[in-house]
Amino acid sequence: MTTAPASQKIILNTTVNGQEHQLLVAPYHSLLEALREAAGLTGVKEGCNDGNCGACTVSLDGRIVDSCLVLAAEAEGRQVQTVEGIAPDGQTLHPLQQAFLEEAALQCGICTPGFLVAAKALLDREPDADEDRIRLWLAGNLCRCTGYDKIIRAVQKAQG
Amino acid sequence: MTIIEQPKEYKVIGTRPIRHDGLDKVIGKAQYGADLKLPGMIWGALTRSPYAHARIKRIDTSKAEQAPGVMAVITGADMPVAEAIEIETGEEVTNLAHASDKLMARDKVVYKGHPVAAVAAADQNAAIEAARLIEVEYEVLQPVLTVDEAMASGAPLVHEDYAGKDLGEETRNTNVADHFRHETGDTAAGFAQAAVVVEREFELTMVHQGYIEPHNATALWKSDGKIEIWTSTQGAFGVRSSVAPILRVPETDIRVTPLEIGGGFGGKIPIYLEPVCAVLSKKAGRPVKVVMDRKSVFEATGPTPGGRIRVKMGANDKGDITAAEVDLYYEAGAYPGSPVGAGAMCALACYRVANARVDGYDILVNKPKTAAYRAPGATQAAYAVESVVDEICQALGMDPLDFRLHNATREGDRRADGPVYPRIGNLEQLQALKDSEHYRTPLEREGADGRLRGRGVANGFWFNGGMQSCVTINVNSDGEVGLVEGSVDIGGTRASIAMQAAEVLGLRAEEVHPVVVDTDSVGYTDMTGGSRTTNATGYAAYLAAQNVIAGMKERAAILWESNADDVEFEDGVFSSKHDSELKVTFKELAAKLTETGGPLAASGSIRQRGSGGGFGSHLVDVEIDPETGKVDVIRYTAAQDVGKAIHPSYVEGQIQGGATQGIGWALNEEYFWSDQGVMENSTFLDYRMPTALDLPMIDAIIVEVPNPTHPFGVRGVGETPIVAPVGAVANAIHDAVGVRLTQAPMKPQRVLAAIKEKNGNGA
Amino acid sequence: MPTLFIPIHMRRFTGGAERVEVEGATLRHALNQLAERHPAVMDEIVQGDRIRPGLAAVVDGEQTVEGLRAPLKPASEVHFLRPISGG
Amino acid sequence: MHPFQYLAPTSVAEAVDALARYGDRARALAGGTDILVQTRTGRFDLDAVVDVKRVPELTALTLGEDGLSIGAAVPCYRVYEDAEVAGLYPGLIDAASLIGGIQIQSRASLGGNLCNASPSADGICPLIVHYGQAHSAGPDGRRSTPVEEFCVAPGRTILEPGEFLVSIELPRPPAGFGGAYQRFIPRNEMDIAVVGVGSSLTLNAAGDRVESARVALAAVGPTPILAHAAGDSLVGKTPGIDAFREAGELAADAARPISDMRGDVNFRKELVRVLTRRTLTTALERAQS
Repeated sequence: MTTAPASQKIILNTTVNGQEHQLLVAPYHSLLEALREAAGLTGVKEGCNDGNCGACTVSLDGRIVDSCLVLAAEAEGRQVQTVEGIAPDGQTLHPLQQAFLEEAALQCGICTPGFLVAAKALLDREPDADEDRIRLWLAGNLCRCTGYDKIIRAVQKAQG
Repeated sequence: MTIIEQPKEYKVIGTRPIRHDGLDKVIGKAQYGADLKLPGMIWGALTRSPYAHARIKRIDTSKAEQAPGVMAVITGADMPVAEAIEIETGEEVTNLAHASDKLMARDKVVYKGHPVAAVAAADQNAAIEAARLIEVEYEVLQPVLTVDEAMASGAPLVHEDYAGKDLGEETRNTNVADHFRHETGDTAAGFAQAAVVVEREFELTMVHQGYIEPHNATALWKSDGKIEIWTSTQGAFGVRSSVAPILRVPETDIRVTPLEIGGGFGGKIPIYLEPVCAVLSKKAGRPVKVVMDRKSVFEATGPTPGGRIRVKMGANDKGDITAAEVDLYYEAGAYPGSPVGAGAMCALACYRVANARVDGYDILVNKPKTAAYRAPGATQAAYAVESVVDEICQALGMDPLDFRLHNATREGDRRADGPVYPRIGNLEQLQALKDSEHYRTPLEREGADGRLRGRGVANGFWFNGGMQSCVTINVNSDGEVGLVEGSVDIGGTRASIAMQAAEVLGLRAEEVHPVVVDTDSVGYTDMTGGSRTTNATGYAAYLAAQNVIAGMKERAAILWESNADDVEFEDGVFSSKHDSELKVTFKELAAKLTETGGPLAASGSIRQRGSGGGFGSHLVDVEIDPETGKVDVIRYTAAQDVGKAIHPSYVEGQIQGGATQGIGWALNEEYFWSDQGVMENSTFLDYRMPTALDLPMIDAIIVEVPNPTHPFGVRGVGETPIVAPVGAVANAIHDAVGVRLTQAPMKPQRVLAAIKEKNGNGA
Repeated sequence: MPTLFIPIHMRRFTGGAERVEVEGATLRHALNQLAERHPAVMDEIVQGDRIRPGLAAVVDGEQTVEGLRAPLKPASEVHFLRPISGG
Repeated sequence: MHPFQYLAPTSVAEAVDALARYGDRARALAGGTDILVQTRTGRFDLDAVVDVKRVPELTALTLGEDGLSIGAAVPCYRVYEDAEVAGLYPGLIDAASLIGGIQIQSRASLGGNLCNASPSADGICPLIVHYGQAHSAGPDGRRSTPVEEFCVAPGRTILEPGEFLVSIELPRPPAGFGGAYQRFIPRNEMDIAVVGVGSSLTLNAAGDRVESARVALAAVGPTPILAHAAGDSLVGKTPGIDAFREAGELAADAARPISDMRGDVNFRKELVRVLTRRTLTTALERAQS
């Protein structure tokens, strides 16, 4: 059990987008701060810092979470996936990313990473989710630009 | 400016290419303001007033200065004193003293969340913790919280020394910053001709733009006196022209780099953090970044006003509107400048009203200074006017779209505020809504479990700006081009501007590479806002592309040892008028620039006129739980004249997004104030913007009545779609349950209370 | 002759006149004509070499981009309104 | 926020030690969806956060002969994704599947919801109407408390310094039992209950009489309220709309709401009537199926 003082940083060993990372973080840092500041993964966005907008959505051991509501230290030994890790490789986009582009499912784009991570988690589990199910699953992600119409259509397009 | 004849068919315009910046945004590589990291960068945090109205007696920064990691602490005393003069930023007038005071209070705080001090420290948390250590002694004053309170005699004054204006006369000791009037015809005579007169009063509360990205800024005050600013803004040049006089440095010494912006809707036109970061940076000798928290975004950036609106309208039995009077009392916030001026001009803009009077009041209250929010001021007015129009339709037994078509303004009509309309598409878009499948499909009146359904329509107008833009196009040797622009891309304008250049150049959209640059790297460009960017910056791109073609013709002439007048350009090919053998494609010629005189770059700049305005009418079906008052939107269609849709997907997106913000405004969004002027719901949890689960698909009907002042007919699109929704929802609620909601938001508690009152069992 | 529409809040400087017809091929000429008749109103409209901040000159339904140099036609209408920018 | 350290004990004893060491300057961390926000907004300053998720007992979800034991840190999704649990405790699932959005449900636990002791908590009323018991451990050992007695004020529970919630136990529902939870929110997701009502009833073998019933109310008092009179009024009656309306009136009498940004007193009382009737209707359907 760690007993270092709060001011002392800790080393966090975690796997992010398939790569092992050792990150220097404060014990009070959120996973969001660790990913953005220590790992440089600024695709993870901060919109509210209290779990109500979903912009910081990442996948933690396969479940989507608001990374602002997870302490970095909790990710010790776990698997984190961010928007930067969604594409299967450096060359190809994930069908969701491609569909978001084709369907104009983003305007300002700040919510897009969170939506992509959340939508991917849904399609991984429920490839045939219907519109109601998609809307429910994405209700934890706020978008202020699109009215969601094109986002929903993009997810449906990615379902094939 | 000459009006350019329209090509019959477009190759690029009207298609739906993938936006140029899209890839970076779906892989998480796009750099937004908060993503910036600089060598030596430290973090700032602000100390804000817990009171809406208080005099600052004393500020003690000593504990903060000694806190771990702290490198600079500033208060209002460290900020330069700005001159009390008015400047134009874009087309808004800013009083510098007010703009400066809003950033950092000196003597008095005038809204909850008003900054009183700032700290820079090694990391963000250290800065936040140090900011908590600043001790401020306040003499708490009674806040002024509503337009009625503000206008009451003996009301506390938000600014003791402010001189207001009442129909041009200077007034003292008042919270009414301005009162003005538009008048045409004789309303008394008009009402005398009316068979039906409806008079209602409406009340609204402030609502916020609700962009997901909080405000942020990073500044570096360099040792040579120059200042670098990186920020999420709708207009980098506007930031420069605001920051310079506030910091009292020459504009030339400031370079503003706009980073990607996570939504604005008008709220990221004003500045909040940049001068504070700069002063912190000067003191700390390092770049300083501040990212606002969500609570501060709500409490201390610019929402759109609440207030009170009175509408009286009469119509004769043929369905002609005979007279209308509108009184608009808008909250300015803690400094003058609500959008009541625009509200007054939009209020009756959809209708031919020969006898009209509109009075506008700009009223100071101890709340955050309002800022533009998508068609600023128009939605409030339209909610009131469209509700009254709905009642007149019912009294006359007329179809609500027929009535609106019958009275619709068209080319040559005079608005209540005076000017005569040029070619507009009001009739066409109303007709499109009437022809929609949605309108032609009768509504099933009952939903599941006893829920009741209703249908409402409303119309809306917004001016759509022109303003100033500059674009430079650089021809690359491979025949593709770089397009340098100053218009921040908030929703796909890189694409819509590049497409206009591509159309002229005979290139594919993908062969034009747009880049948004800093204020030193492109000519002056006004903010992305006012639905102006695809119109004006698109026009600048069009002109730049024309100049590129002219330059390329000269190169072809050099190549052929002839004269540029002998060269023509069509479908991407330059050819000689005299020798049919001489042809060279744009790409081939681009490869020969070196041998025909060197690099080719050309600029286009414009101060574009307005667009004649955009009209959009909305149709909504709602379903109401009569036991709880909850309203669900179950079907929605919006029609709008956009002039010309350059990239139809993003035009639809603007309409869908605007409608959604309007739905949120109609149903649940509000600033909920304590009696001391504290916003009690300053989180996304309690501010209640619509989620994906709160909406149906939104059908957007694009109507194209070309704007004669734009080469491709663009009118602009972004603002109009927020004007109609609140009125449309109110009318649908009335249709469903027979109650007229005169307070927005029409939240369940209000709907239920109205239903109960109607049924005679109100509590 | 072009017609200048006087906003209500400026009419105390024009003796209550709502519309003033003046000669002038540009807005500046027209305003100079207006000033001969109603000198006090100029300060409300013009500041230095330009239209006063916070005011927009609208000629024939279009906000002018040339300011005082805006060309006027014989039948032109000029209104002085609040500038609109938007969000 | 005030800097705190992160402790991750792996046994109940270690957790008790850690929490006791810091007293009210420490909090147990389960899903983090409340306490991290509260530390950021300055509601309290902590010196230590004690992550209890490495204590096996706290993450165990066990369905046995006697009933269901939900470790205090078991996230909502594990509850509603367990088909057997979902079949037996649909009233609990109503709540577990509407707390926050999907992201929150990956983290938030019913135990955390209980310990946060918000008057508007969605998770507490269903536990009450399922006759839940809260098991806690502390420096003085372990104890068990009926859930309806666990919260004492907004944000305050019976837990003493150093004490924390280990698990919640719900007895196995008897035949003829049905439970339901509904809340009213202005949006359709991501919202705080304006009013929440949990109801349960147990029918006799013939299915025509109510043998026992409970109605619990959220967001209409400083703590969740077990509306005894409302539940008791149903006992011995034929279940149906008339009896449910009467229970709704009694529930409204028991409600002591305040007027705030989420709703005023009259609105909330009316919602108690409506939701009591609706949840009892659903509970009856479930009891009969």
